[in-house]
Amino acid sequence: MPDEDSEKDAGASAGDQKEEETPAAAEQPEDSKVEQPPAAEQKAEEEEDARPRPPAGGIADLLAAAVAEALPGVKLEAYQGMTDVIVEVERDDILKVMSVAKDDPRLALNFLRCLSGVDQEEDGFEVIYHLMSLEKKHDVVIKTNVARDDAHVASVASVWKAANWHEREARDMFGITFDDHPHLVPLLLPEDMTDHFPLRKDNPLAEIEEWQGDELPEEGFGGSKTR
Amino acid sequence: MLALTYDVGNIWLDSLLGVLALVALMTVSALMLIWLERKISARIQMRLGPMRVGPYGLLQTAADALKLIGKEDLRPKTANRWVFELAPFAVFVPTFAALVTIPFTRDWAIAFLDLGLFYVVAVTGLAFVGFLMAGWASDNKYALLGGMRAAAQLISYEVPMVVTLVAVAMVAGSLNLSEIVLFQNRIPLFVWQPLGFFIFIVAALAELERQPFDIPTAESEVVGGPFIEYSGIRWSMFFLASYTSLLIYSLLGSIVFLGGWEWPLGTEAGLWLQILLILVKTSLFIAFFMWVRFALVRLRIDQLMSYCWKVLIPLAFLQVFLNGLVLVYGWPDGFLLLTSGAGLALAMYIIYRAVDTEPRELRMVPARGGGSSAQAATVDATGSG
Amino acid sequence: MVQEHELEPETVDIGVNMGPQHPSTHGVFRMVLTIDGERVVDVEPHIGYMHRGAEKLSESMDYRAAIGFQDRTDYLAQFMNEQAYCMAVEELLELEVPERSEYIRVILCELNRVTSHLMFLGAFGIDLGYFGTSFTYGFRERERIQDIFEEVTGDRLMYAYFRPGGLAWDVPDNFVQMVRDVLPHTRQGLKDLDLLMTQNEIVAVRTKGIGAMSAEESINWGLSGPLLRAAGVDWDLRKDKPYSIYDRFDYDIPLGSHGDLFDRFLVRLEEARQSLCIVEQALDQLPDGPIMPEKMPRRLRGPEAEVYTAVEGARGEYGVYLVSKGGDKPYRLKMRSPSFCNLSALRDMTVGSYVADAVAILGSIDIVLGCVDR
Amino acid sequence: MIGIFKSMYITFATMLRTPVTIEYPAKHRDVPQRDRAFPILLWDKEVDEPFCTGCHACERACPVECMTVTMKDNPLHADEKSTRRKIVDEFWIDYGRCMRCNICVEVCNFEAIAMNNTWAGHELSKFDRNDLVLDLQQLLSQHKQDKIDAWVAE
Repeated sequence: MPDEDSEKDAGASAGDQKEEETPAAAEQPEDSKVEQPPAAEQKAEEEEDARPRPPAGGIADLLAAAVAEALPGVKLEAYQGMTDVIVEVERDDILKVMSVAKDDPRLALNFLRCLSGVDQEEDGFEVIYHLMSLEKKHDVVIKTNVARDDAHVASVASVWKAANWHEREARDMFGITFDDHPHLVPLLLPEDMTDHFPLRKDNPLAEIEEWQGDELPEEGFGGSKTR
Repeated sequence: MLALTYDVGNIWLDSLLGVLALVALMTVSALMLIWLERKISARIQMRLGPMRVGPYGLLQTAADALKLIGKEDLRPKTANRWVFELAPFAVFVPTFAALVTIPFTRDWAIAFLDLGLFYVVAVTGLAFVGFLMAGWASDNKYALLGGMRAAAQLISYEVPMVVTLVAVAMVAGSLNLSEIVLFQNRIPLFVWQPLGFFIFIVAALAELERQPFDIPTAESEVVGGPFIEYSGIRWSMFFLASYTSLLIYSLLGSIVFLGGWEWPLGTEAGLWLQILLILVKTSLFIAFFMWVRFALVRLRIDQLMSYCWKVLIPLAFLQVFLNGLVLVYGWPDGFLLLTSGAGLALAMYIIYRAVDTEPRELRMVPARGGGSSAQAATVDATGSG
Repeated sequence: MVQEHELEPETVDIGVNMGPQHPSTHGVFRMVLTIDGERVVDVEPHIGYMHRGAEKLSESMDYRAAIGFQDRTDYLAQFMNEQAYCMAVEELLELEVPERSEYIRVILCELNRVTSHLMFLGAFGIDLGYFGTSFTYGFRERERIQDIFEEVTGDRLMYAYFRPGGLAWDVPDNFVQMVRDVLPHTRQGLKDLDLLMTQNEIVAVRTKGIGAMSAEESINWGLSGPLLRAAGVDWDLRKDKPYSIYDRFDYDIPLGSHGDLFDRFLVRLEEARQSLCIVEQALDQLPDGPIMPEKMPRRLRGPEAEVYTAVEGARGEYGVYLVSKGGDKPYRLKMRSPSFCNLSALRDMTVGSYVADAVAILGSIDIVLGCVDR
Repeated sequence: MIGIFKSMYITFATMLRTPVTIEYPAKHRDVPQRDRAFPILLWDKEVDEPFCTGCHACERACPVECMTVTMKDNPLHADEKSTRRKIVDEFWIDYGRCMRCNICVEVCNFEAIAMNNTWAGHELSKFDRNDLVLDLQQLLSQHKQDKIDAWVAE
């Protein structure tokens, strides 16, 4: 997401951004008040179309406030995505932020919908947590970026047990190591397949022809020709 | 007392002929029973069942039997060879042996034993050894589990079965199956002993390892249990034994509780009527057993055991006790009917109480749409839903 | 005198490999049970036998072509998967779905929920020990509904009918009547299953209090769908985060109280009934009109963005996380499959119960291995 | 016990209903017109040539890459019998790989491809999976011989 938005930023002039900010602020006057961390306001203005969307910053501000209270010094970067509010968190803070997100009564993000890895090629990997609160009925996307050569991130399986298998899957597919995971062994891949990560972008799809098709062995498939 | 209709003269020859007749009967009846079971299950499930081989698929099981005989006789490499290969016989022989003393009509049985009832119970009770052998020797964990379950279940349910049959024998005053039948020429015993009848049916279901007691062979848990590693002819021997014991228990039930070939036609009924009677009664039992198989789910092993030891055995002893009271004090049979009926009601009540039958109410959270066009339609839609 | 501990028999826990070829693992799923007699001491689920890399494959083909893979994840609730995926693409491309398409989608999705639940009810009976009876009762009605699906989409299982923006083609003229004709049959089938199982004492002893999971645990484990609702959590995406046109219908969401197998059974039975209600309402309101938006681009090109859309599938929240970097292919497609998340809680539900219960608990999760492994 | 009796009752009641199954290979239920078996090519009877021009649209759109198409100049066009300048030369579809998603039909600009909607398209068991790779003549044969009433959406 940051890349996508930054590209648009480059295209848009600073004046455009200012203009866009005003209607958002007009819609929610209280948002601008609560916006304490400087990181949060940076990208909150980036709604570029008129489609109805969740109020920019609503949940992000709550999260920022809660994090600012519980964990001073932790930086968050929040902006409005296409369907969700996206909050970027430093890799080392992820476990702390997650604990706050779950335990803080204002947030009560008690449901981990989805945990996925994304290979951003030269920008390393992203680990994306889709959180939701069943009580408050709000949701937020938390992202963290891990470097390609140091693909480590703290496991959140102690916060949500649901993360257990999701993390194992992300480990299978991207080779991201989740530290302190209770049982980080391959889940979907064979038990010994710990050096090959299929969903990485540098792992291209095999041409189907190569493994099936014209080069089928004449014998061995029990075909009528062999009988 | 040896009474055979075909009196060749030589006792050995007679017996041989009788046994051969039995083998033929057993095989044919097993084939027919399998066909019947498939048909009944098909109808219960609104299917057609076997339709291809022969009219209405009558020869389907014969074709299956041929296929099974032709199949390779597989034995796992790590199985204990002798035990593995003998186990089908250990199941098959006792079952077959029990058939010897069952009187099909007044004059027709291989051997009219004075201890007929005792003999049948004793011999069929041996079958569990075969299951245990099969389960242990297959060197398969499912088979082991199944064998253990079979042993536990068969031994446990042998007890209420025997005790109810003892209650019957007390009243009839004999262990000879023919005399038990003669005793019932006016009123069959299930009228006087509904509780005993109920226990007999339940115990027979358990002994037959049919639903709801098919725990040893449970398809969805231990995948056939002791038979899992068997194939071809050995497997079909287990199958044959299982259907033969279905026949035996049905015959036993109709003889002991339904008055065999006597009731309601009395002692003077002709041979064909006798055959018809016993056939009808046995068929009733068989149909019931098959029906139950497709109507009920399986119990769990611990529930099965506690049901046996905590419910069935005390009630079986209650039946014996009631019979004893009637015999000792000479009370009228009506008393027996009443008390035994009360015992049956008690059994039902225990089942009712033991199970959490309280209906669960679901909490319904309404999700009401606000669409204006929806209003008209929703009223009757939710009403009919 | 013999010491007491000498009388204790020496017991060994044995490990039993249940699956991948086992009749009650609902596909190619393996669980290694460590059992002490009949008690389950430990469970280690092994999945991945059916991993076909749908996510990776989808990255290499355009948005329309990947629909086929959505059918093959949860192959018992295919329309919901297509719905989630198409919604994701629609969000990304900002396509407006025409009314008629939305209604048809809802009708098909809800019928699909019924078929899926019928399948569950039947298969659950088999896990408990029915010799096929409950299965055929469920299948009997499921087939009728699938006949409709076949009439509409052309296929009985892999529909590939929804398209980003609408539907592949319009439903046949007699669609409404066809569905209306089937509804009484489905009700009858549900009633049969109800009669067959709900009050049966043996079903009661086998299911009540078994595999129970509390509401907090369920949420923590990320369970969704009927499992979550059986635990008493009032959460249904159709109601709480309305997507498509679900805010136009009146229906009830059944909630259990104990979270055990019996509640899961009841909740699904009732959910199927409620789905039929939604279908009836949707049929009444079904408008005429186009099925695809006016300005439908021939080639779908997404902006550089990411979307997460979720639908209330038959097994729970089926989410699609779609990252686009521009171009006509997804950059990353992650499917949040309900079976996967629900199955992860298997160990917590199973440990301490009997072997027979382990089978029933697995059945109650109602997994689809295509959905677990993707 | 009531529940058990209810189970017994409902099984007995269903026993009296008529079966719902049919003897499949002996009897076939009708397949709907939009039934999708495997893709086949259509034959333009007016010009007596395939509709397909070999434009590769379906080949490129196919998610599972089960199609191989080549194109050639249309000899009939030179004779001015046909409006098609190019025509399909060779066409293979690997039915073993096809996932019947209907996308080839949708992307086709010439309505030259359709899904087989007869039972013949479903009952395709072969001993050799190479037999499932159909060439142009096999793909055209069904429509050429009027064995099929093809349904092309839109």
